[in-house]
Amino acid sequence: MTAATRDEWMTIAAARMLRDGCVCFVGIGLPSAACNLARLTHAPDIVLIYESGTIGTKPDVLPLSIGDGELAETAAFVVPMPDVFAYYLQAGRVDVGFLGAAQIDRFGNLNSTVIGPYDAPSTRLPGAGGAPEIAAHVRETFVLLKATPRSFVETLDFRTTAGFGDGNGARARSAAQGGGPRAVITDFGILAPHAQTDELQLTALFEGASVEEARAAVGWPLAVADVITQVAPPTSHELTTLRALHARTRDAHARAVVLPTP
Amino acid sequence: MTAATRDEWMTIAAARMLRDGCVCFVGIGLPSAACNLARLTHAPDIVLIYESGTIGTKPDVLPLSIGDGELAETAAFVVPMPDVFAYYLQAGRVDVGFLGAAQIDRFGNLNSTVIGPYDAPSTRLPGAGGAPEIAAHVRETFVLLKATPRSFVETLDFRTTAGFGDGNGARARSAAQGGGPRAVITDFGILAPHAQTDELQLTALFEGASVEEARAAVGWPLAVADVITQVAPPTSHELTTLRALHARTRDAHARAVVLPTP
Amino acid sequence: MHAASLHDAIAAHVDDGASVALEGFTHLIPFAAGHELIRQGKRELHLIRMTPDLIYDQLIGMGCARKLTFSWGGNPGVGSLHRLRDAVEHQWPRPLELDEHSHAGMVAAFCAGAARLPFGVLRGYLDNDLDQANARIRRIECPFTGERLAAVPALNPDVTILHAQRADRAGNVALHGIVGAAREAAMAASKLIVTVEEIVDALPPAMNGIVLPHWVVTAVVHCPGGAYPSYAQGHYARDNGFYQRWDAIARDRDTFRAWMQGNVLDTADHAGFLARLDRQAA
Amino acid sequence: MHAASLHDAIAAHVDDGASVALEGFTHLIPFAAGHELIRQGKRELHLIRMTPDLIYDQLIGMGCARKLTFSWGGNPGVGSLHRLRDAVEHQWPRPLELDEHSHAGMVAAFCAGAARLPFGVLRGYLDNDLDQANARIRRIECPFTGERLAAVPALNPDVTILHAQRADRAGNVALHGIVGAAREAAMAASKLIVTVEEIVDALPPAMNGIVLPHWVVTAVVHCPGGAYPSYAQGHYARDNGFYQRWDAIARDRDTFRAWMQGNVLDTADHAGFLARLDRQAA
Repeated sequence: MTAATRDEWMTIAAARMLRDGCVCFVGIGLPSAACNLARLTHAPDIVLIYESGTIGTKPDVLPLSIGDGELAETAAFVVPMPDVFAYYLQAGRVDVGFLGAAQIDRFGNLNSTVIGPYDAPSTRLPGAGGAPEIAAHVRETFVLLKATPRSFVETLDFRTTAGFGDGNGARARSAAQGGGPRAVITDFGILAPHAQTDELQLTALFEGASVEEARAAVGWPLAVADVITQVAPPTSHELTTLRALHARTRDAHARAVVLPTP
Repeated sequence: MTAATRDEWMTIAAARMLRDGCVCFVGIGLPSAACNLARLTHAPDIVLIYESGTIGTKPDVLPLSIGDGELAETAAFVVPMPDVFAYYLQAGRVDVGFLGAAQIDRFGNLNSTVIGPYDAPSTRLPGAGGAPEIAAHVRETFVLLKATPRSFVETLDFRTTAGFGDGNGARARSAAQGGGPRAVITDFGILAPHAQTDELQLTALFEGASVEEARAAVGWPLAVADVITQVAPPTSHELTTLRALHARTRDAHARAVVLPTP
Repeated sequence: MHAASLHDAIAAHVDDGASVALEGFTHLIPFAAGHELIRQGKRELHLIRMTPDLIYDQLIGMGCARKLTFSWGGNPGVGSLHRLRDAVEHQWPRPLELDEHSHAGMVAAFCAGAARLPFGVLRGYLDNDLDQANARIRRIECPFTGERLAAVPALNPDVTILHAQRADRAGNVALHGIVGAAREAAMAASKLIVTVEEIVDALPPAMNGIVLPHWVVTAVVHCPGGAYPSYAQGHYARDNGFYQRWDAIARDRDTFRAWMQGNVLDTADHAGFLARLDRQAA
Repeated sequence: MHAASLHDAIAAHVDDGASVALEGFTHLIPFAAGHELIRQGKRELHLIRMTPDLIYDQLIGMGCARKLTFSWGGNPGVGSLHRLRDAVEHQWPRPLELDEHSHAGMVAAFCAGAARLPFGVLRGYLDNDLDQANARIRRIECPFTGERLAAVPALNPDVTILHAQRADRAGNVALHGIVGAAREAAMAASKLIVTVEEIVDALPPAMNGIVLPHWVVTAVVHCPGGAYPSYAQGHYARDNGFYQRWDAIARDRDTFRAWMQGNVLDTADHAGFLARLDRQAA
């Protein structure tokens, strides 16, 4: 078996953070891979909710979109989107959420709206989607995001989604009911908030990554925890399961769709 | 065929007021009989909604309750009650509503809450149910209520449901979107609001009823329209259809239910 | 697995003084659970239900309730709830505090509760006396149009109890037919107990069906016939005759007490209750 | 009977300048109707959709829109909507006003619209910049607890356009699978046009299914394949490959214009569009 890629390290590290039976709001891309990997390995009773309204989904292949038919077909049931956001998410019935973004700051706040000024952006990003309220309401969030000085920034161009706000307990004093980011999983390892200041600090490294690499990739002076752990390497079971999932997904997405020509 | 009873006159007069295709919020008792009689005679495409959430119901027998299984089985579909009240009724998607009450006043306001003071009533009535918002939102309401000086009163003990409020255009100036009571069908005939004052006045009599009987039954000095029409007698088709409906209903309700003993 | 006996579920999850919503609009009324509350002698309950129906007439008449949140308190198609009336008119067997709404207001309050919002908004309570009878019907101004609308406080029962057709072994519960505000009452509650006609390996496929997910369900109780004399669509019909007979039973305090003693207090459980009624009918 | 041709339905019911919501979350996106808006050269539209998706990328790129209400504007799982970006970043082919929300906010706005309330309430827009970018995200105080919550103005489109699996001959429309906020967008609209895969004598039985009643439906159009390259659960799958290929087509203004000319403007209707893509694939 070839060595794990950094994407695979990220996905597997994220999957491991999910306890069996937890109720998880899933996003597309790495989060979807991580959640389904957890389901196919140590967490068979995890409940996956995609914001399209599919509850308890068990897809055989990863969806391209958040609302592929596969998600509905393998769901325990499908609810309208107002139910997802009001009766599940806002009601505090979801444990875990995964978020991505274009930019993150040291307090785990996220930007997925614009680069540059809002009214005249140099890059218009997709926007908020479910993120602001996922971040507000779930018990804990995980952020999956590759690190460069352009993505891990001193100051966000726009705050789409609050993490720990301005830090030092600001979130705990806010109206947000959820606990905020528990970890940021990036391509060199894992950052986690400091218990007092809420500032993200380096707590774990993937094999082959170093503190220096981490510092170079992060656009603010990166704090480092007293003890840095080494993330245990992907097991062959994890890697085989993940690669098989991706292979099934590639096959499925490569299959030509028959046009619904009348 | 025996002569029509006053109940039958009332039911048939109410049924005739429903145009084919109209969307109608149905209550239990005489309204349910009237709406289904309309459906079985001149208005086959009337849409009956019971507040339990059954939409487009075509019951073969009249329900005892507002939520009998018969209503769900013969419905086009069944929606949760929040949908009924928000997306149908409040959204102005219902044309007609039927109301009953214990008391009515000259402006068509209704009491179904208490006789006597609210905090120490001599008679506790069932309460509002759907009536206040049905009366507020449907295009027009019909009130079905037998007249006595105790039910057609000078002053309500409690206003549960607004008709024309204090009259003289008060309703038109209020936030209620619907048109208010179009007619009160009672056991001597029909009252309808005066175009300017909104006061209910006698506009039509059933066969055998007189202005004197009406005046004696109404607890306020009853205004009488310039022209009083005679309601056309029930046709034999109407009467046969209504009696058959009631007979089917009696048979169905008399059938002993098998207890669901394990 | 959440499966429990009805006795144990009620004993474990319903405390004296709790706010309890037994929901189900005409259909799927959890009678068995209501009787078990009576058998266990629960007291000082704050009962919540759009239509109190016979089950709350019984609970109120047996002195279990201190307060009632409701929107229509009659015997559907028959007449009065005599025990409710006796409590309000004569404080028998004890005074009953009323928190009275219209259906639309109470539905809005359940929806707000399910969404964990503190209040619900409606175009309602227009030009009538209901907001004078209930100080918790208030007004709120639209921040865009300035229009004034009615606001009601969210309903979040300590315990909601439902009856449903089916649960699977994981505790997912599926309802079909008339659902009223049952789903909202369930999602609004701190604890949710559901009695079901059947526990099955897999729920019938219904992609867009009405399902209460297992992690919202505190306890599932297998209780066939648990809605009788209300009904379970697809299982058994409403006993309209019983609803009509109840009028005479409940009209008189002594007749009522005797009926409750013989049929509810003296039976061990719902199977016993049904068996006893069956013998009386034979 | 409301049945019409797509051409006639769009011509009759969508005016230049109208606010138009083509809803359907990933599933049941009314592509055929969107293309017909483009063929008819509609202008100054206020487009409303939670996820603009490729269909609004096309409408925006063809200059049909003056304003966009949305909550997530990407190509799902692929990347950017290049025509949307070009409009916002470079005002090409014309400036585009944004009315931007989160999903939760937009869902609340549709629900308020469907209920004909002037505003929706949510616990949202907490501690972020969205309410600085959009002055129509405001706060409201709970009249019971004093808590401050977010408020959004109701969305009530002039026209909502949906695609669904089936309509019956009376015009009742049934959807199944992922429905997003389609039902709320439908009930919130002044006019509702629905393209469907099939028109049937009787809808499949589904007591608690998702049905839009005939008197809310302005026009039903029989349009098989009308959601392609989105999908219709039970009829055909999403063409994920097309979504991936769109990235290259839309990245460049000329490539985009050529594709739209050849496949949309030069085809008479949706059947022609599908036949043309089919020939290209062969």
